[in-house]
Amino acid sequence: MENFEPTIIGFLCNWCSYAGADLAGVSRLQYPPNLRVVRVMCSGRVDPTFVFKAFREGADGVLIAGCHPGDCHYTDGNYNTFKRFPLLLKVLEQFGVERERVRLEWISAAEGTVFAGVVKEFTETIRRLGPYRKELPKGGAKIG
Amino acid sequence: MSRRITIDPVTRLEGHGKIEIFLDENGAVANVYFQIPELRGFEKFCEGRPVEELPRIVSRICGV
Amino acid sequence: MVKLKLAVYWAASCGGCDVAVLDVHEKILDIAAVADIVLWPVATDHKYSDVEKMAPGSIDVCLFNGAVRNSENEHMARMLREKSRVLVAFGSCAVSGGIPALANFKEREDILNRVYQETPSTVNPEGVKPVPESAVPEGTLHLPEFFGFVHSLDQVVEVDYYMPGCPPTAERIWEVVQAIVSGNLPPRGATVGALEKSLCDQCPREKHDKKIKRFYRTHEIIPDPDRCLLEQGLLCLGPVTRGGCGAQCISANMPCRGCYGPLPGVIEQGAKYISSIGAIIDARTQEEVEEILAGIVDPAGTFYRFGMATALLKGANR
Amino acid sequence: MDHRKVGAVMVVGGGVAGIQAALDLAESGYYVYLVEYSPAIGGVMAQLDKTFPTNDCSMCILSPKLVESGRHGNIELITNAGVEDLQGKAGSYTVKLRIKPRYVDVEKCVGCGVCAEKCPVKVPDEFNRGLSERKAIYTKYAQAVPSAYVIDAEHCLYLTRGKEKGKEVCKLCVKHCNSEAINFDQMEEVREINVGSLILASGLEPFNPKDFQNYRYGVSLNVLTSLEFERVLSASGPMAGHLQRPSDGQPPRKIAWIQCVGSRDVAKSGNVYCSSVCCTYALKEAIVALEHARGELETTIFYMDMRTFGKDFERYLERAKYEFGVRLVCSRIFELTEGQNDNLVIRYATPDGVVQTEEFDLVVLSVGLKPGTHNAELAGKLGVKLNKYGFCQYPNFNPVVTSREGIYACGTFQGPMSIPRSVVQASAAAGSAAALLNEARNTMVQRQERTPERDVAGKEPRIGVFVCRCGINIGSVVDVPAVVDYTGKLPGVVHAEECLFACSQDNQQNIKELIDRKDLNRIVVASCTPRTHEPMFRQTLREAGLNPYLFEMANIREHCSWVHAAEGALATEKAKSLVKRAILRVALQEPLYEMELGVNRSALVVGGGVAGMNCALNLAQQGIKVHLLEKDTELGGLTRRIHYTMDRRNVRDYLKTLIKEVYSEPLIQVYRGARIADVRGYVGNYVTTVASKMGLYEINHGVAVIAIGGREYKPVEYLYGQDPRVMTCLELEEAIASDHAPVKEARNVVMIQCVGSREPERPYCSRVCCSESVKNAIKLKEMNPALNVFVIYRDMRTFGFFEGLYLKARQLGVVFIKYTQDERPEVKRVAEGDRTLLQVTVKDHILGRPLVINADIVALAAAILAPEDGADIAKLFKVPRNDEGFFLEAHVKLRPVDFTTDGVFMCGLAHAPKLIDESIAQGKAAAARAMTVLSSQSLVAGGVVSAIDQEKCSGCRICVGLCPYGAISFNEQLRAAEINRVLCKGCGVCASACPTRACSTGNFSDEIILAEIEALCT
Repeated sequence: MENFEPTIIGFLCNWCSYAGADLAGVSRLQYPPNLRVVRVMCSGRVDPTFVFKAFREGADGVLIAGCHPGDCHYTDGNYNTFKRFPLLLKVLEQFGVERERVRLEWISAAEGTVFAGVVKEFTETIRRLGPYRKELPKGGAKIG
Repeated sequence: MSRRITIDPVTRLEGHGKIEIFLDENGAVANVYFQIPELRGFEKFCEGRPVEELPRIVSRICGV
Repeated sequence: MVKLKLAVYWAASCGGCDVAVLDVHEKILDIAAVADIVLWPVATDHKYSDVEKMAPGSIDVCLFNGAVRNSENEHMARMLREKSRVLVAFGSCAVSGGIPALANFKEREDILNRVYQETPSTVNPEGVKPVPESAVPEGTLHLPEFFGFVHSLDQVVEVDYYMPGCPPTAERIWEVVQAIVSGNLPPRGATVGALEKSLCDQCPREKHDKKIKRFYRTHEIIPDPDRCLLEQGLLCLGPVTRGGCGAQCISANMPCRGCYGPLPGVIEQGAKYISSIGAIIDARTQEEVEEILAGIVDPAGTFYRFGMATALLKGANR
Repeated sequence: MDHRKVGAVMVVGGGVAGIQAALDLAESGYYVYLVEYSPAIGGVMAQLDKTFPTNDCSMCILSPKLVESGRHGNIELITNAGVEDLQGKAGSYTVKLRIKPRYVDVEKCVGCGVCAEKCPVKVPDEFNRGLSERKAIYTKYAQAVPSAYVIDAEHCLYLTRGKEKGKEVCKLCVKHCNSEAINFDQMEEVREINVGSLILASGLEPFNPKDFQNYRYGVSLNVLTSLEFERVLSASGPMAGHLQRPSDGQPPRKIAWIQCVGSRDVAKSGNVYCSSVCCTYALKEAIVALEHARGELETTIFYMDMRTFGKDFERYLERAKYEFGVRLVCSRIFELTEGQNDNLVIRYATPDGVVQTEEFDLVVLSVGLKPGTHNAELAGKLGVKLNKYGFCQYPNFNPVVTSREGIYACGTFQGPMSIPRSVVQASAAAGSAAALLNEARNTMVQRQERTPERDVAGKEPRIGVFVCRCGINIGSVVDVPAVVDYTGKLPGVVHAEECLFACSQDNQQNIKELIDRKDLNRIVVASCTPRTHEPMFRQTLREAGLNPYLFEMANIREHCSWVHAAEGALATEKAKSLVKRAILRVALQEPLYEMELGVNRSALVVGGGVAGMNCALNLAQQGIKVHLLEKDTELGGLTRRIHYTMDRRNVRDYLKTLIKEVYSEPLIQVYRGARIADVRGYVGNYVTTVASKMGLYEINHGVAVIAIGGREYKPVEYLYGQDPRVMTCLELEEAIASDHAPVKEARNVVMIQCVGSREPERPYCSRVCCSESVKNAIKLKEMNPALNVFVIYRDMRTFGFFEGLYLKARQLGVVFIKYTQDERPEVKRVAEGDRTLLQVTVKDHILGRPLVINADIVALAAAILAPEDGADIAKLFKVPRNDEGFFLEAHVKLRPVDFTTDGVFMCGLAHAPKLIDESIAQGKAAAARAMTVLSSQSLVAGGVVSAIDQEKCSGCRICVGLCPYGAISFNEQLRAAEINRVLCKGCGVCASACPTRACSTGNFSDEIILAEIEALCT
C-alpha cells in the first residue's frame, strides 16, 4: 500500500518521554507526522483498554513511552507499564493482531534523537504492515 | 404436484431443527428431510484452550 | 387484568438460559399467572409463522438468549425486535457473545474444515459441507448461512435491557420479571439482573494486599477456601465482573470466569483485567515478569471467555 | 544603616547547589537573589550526560529544578553578574553587583531561535568544551533558564566593529527578531542589593591538563578530558550522542580512562587532595559508552585506588565489573605515546609487576576538580578565607560556615564532592541562613492575592481557542488560519482566534477580557509544550476568575511544526487533529480544587545523635517546637565513642557543648528512653504516641525526621572476641585516647580494612574506616615512632582532603599492604614458650611473598551497620529501606534527605555511613527541607489527584498496595479503599488498575482519555 498514511497513537509520560519529544522539537529533528500524542502523567496510567480502543477507532499502531525504569517521577509508576506489556502483547497475538503494531519504549527527557528515531522506525514498520482496519470477516450480518 | 409440509422450528427439544416433508400426488409421504441448522464449532475453538478449562466451556455445548 | 405476552427465544445458545427460567421452580406458575407465553421453542410448540402473523409490538417482553451466529438467528432477532415492545438480551451470549463467540478466535473455513473433515470420527471423503441452498429432487432446501463472526444481539438490533450471566440466576430472573410486571424498569439500555458492584463485594473470602509472585492453573493448587483466590495466584475475574450470581463458582473453590460482564463504565472486561493484574504482579525485572506471566497460558481465552463478540479488537463496528 | 535583619539571601552561583539552596530558602519565606556569572543557570551538571549511581539522565533531574527556580515568585535570577563589593555585617549586608549587558530583553525574548539561525558568526561552544560551535547570539544550552538568548560581545560583528564607529554592521538578528527583544544599547549595570546573608556556591572548574605534555592532551585529538567525553556521550552534545573518535569520527573499539589527573599528585599540579568523584564518574562513563557501542567496545580504567565510597557506589562498581565488563587495572600511568592512526599507547604494570604496553583508540583523562576560576576573586572581595587549594574548607563542626559570619558555603566551592553531597550541603546552608534571619522570615516575599472563582458547574462548555503562530515557528509550517477556521466549527467552541505569540503578556490580557466578554468557561491554547507554559496560562485563568484546570494546550510546535517543517499540508492536518483533541478533552474537564491544610508548626526528631541534635537545634533556631526522642538514656549516639576528627578537632568537647545547647534550648523537649508506639496522620498533621521513662505521651507534629543512627559491626572474623588484642578501630581509638598500657608497650600494630564491608552480604563501603585507620596510625606513630604500624587494605579510600593524611602516614613509615578478597590476611594464635603470639599472615603485593607479623594489637576496620530498630521505624512511618537496611531517600540527587512520603525526612547514619561533619550537614539539611513544609501557614494539596467513589468500590484491595506515597488505605468500616488527597501526586496508576472504575484521576479520567483517542483517530 504505497500511499497508505498510518495513524499512530502515542501515550507519552509527561516527565520523560513527552519531554524527550519536546527536545526532538527544540532540536528540529524531522520525523513523519503520523504520530498523535496523548499526554499522561505517568506511563503507569495507560490502561490496555486505551490501546485496544485506539485500534478500534482506526489507529494502525500504538506507542507507549515512559521513563527508564528507576527514572520514574513517581518512583515506580512505569513498572506497572512494564509488567502489563507482555500480557497485552500475548492477548494481541491471540486476536491475530501483529505484535509489531504496539511498542513500548523508555525515552528520557534528553533523548530527543532516540524519540525521533523511534517514531521514524515505527512509522515505517506500520506502513509495511498496512492498515489495521481489516474488513469484517466474510458472511457478517448486515449490521443495522 | 407433490405438496410440501415444513415444521419450523422443531420444538420442545433441546436445539434447533426443521423438518421438510414432501407428499406424492395421493398424499403419501414421498420423502422427508430433517435439517439441523445449528453449528458452533466447539471442535475448533476449543483448540488452544487449557485442558482444565474445558469442563467449564463444553458444558455449554448442548443444543446440537 | 390483561396478561402480558411473553416470548422466550434462543439463538446460538445451549439452552442453559431456558433451563434457568425454569429454575424459578414453583414461581413459574406465578409467571404463568401474569403472562401468556407466545413463543418458547424449548417448551411450547409455537412456530415462526405464528410470530410472523403477530402485529408489531404485540409481544410485551421478549427474553432473547443466545448469540447471533447464523442467518436464522439474525432473522429471528430482527423479527422479534419488530414484534416486541421490550427486547431483553438475556444471558452472556446475547449480551456479549458468550461461549459460542469463542469461535471468533478462529476463521470460518477452519471451523467448517475441522467439523466436517478433520475430526477423527468423521467420514466425509467428498468433503461435503453445509450450504445455504441445496437442490434435492423434490425442490430446494434452505439452511441458515453460517456467519464468519459471532455477534451479540445489540450488534444486530436495538436492545432495551441487558441481563448478563451464564446463565442468569433464578433470583435475578425473578427480580427482573417482577420489575417487568410492575413496570418499574430503569431507562432503556440499562443492565438489569446484576449488581453495580463487583463480585468481590459479595465474596465472603478474606482479602489483603495483593502481591502475586506466581499464577497457578486450577489443577496446580488446592486453594485455601477462606482466602481470596486471586491472592493465591488463581486468575479469578471477580474484581472485573459484576456481582449478582451469589459467587457460586467461588463457593465451589473455583475462580470466577467473568460471565456477569464488566462493571458500569468499563468498556472492555478483558483489557481492564490486564490492567489490574499487571499492576499487582510482584516483579522488578524483565525476567521476573516473564516468569510470572508464563503462568497465564491462555490470557485472551480466559479474560474474554464470555466477551469475544464485543471485544474491541475483533468486535464489529457498533 | 538600619541594623534590623533583612529577610533576603543572595546565592552566588547557579549550579545544582545554588539552585537547591535558592529553592529551599524561597520555599521557607525568604526572597532570594540567585546570581550567576554565565548567561544561564545549570552549572557543570547541565553538561553531564548521565549521573551515577543510577545512570539517570542529568538533564531529566536538573530541568525541573531549573524551570522551578526560573519561575519562582521569590527567586530573582541575575545572570551575567559578578560580585563587586560587600559592606555591612551578618543579618544586613549590602552587595554591589556588576551585571554585564545581555543585549537581549529577557522579558520579550521567547527563545524562538530565529536570530541564531541568521547570525553569520560561528564561535567554539564552551558548553560543549569547544567540540562544536555556536553563534555570536546563542543560548548556553537547549533547556537553558532563562531561555532568552544572549549576545557574545567579543565576537558579535556589530559590537566589535560597528558600535563605536557608529556604523550599521550586520545586525541580522535585529532584522529577524519578531518580538524586538534585541537591544544593543544595553549598558553594563552596577546594582546594590540589601540581603541578610550570602551563600557561596560558585562551583568547580575541571582541572585543565594542558601542561601534562606526557598525556599528549591538546596534541592528540583522541585524548579528551572526562567533561569533554560527557559532551561526546550526551544526546544533546556535539555528536548527538554518537560515540565517535574526534580524529576520524570512527566508533572507538578500545577506550582507556586514566585516573587521578591533577589529583593525588604532589609532583606536577601540587593538588595533593583526592577529587572524590573521578573513580565513580569514570565507571559511569565506561558503562554509558558500552551501552552506546552495544557490545563492540572494550573499556579499561587505570587507577591507584578504586574510590567508590558513596551510598550504592560499591554496588555500582560491582555492576560495572561483572555486568558491563569494565576492566580495571591497578597501575598509575605516567605517559602516553603515539600509536598508528592517532591511537595512543599506554605503558602500565600488571599486579604481578610485569610492565606492558597496550594501544587504545581513545583516552579519557579523569581530571580532578579545582575551585571555580572566579572563586578566589569572590572570596577575596567577601573576606572569606580559603584553604591552600582555593577551596573554602573551614575546620569547624558546621561544614557550611565560612570564616565570615552570615556567609555560608556549599557544594564544590566548599570542597571536591559529588552531586548528592553538594545538594545536602546546599540545604544545610539554606537552613543555616534561615536560622540566622528567622526574625525577618516572610518580610520580603510577595503573597498572591486570589480573585474569586466563577461557578461554571453544570453550564454548557463555552470554549475559547487561541491558535498561536509563535512568530514563524508554527506559522511558517502550519496553516494557522485554516486551523482556526476548522476549530471554530467544533462543538462547544464559541470563540477561535489566531495570535502571534499566545504566551506574550498582552495576550494574557486579551484572554482575560475575552473570558469576561464572551463568558468563556474553558480555554484551549494551541501553541507549544504544556510542560513549560501550562502553569503560566493557568495563572492567567486564576486571575480571570476561572478555575485553572478548565484549560488544555495542544502542542503544535515541538510536536508538529518544528518536526514536520517540510510537510506543511500534513502538519496542518495533524495540527487540526491535535487541537480537536484538546477541545474534546477540555469540554469534559471539570474544575479541580486545591485545598489548604493547616500545618502543625512542630517537629518530631527520632534519634538524639549528632545528626538529630543538629537538626533539632536548627529547627528550634527557626522558632519550631521540637520533640527529640532518644531510645538510650543519654544523647550522643555512636559519636560518643569518637575522640578526634581526622583533622584533630576534639569531638568530646564538641559533643558536650552540643548536648548542653540542646538541653538549654527551650523549644526542644527531650524524651529519653523513648519508644514510639504508634504514628498516625500525614504531612502537617501527624500524631505520634511515645512511651518514655516518664510515661506515655501523644505528640502532635507537622513533620518527622528520622535520625536513628547506625551500629558498629561486631566482627566474627580474625579471632575477634577470642583474643583481647584483637579490637575494632573504635576500640583502638578508645585505647589510644585513654593511654591504655598495651598501646604504649606495643611494638607491632596491624590494622585490617574492609572487615564486614564490601562483602556479598553487605555490598557497601562504610566510607570512613580508611580515614579512621590512617588517623589512628598517625597518632600511634607520633606517640611512639619506633612502633611498626601495618595497614592491610583492599582500596585506600582516604577521599577529599584526607589524602593528605594518607601521604603523612606513609611519610611517618606506616606500611600499607594491599590484599584481595581471594587472598585475605589470616590471624592465628601461635603458642611459643609460655606466650601465645598473635600472628598475622598476608601476601605482600609488591614482594609477592607472604609476610608474617607478630602483632601486639590487631585493629579491625569494622563496618557501619544500619540501625537495628530500622524495620519498626520504617513500618511506623511507612517509609522504604534499601536491601542493606539503610533508609531509602526520595531521590539520590534531587531530594537526598526527603522520603517519597511528604513530611518525613532523614539524616545521619540511618541514611548511610558517613563522617561526623557530613551527619551534621545532613541534620541541618533535613531541618531546612522540613522548614519548606513548616514555614507555610497552610499546605496546598489536591489539584490533579485521584479519588475513590465509595459507592462503586467493591473492596477488592487491588489498589491498596500500589501507591509509593502511602496515600491509599483501606477503611474497614466502610469496606472501601480511600485516598488521602494530601499525599496523592496524581500519577493515575491506581485509576488504571482499579477494575471497577471506582477510582478516577482528576482530568485524566477514562472518559477523557477515551475521548482524546477518538478525536485523534477520526
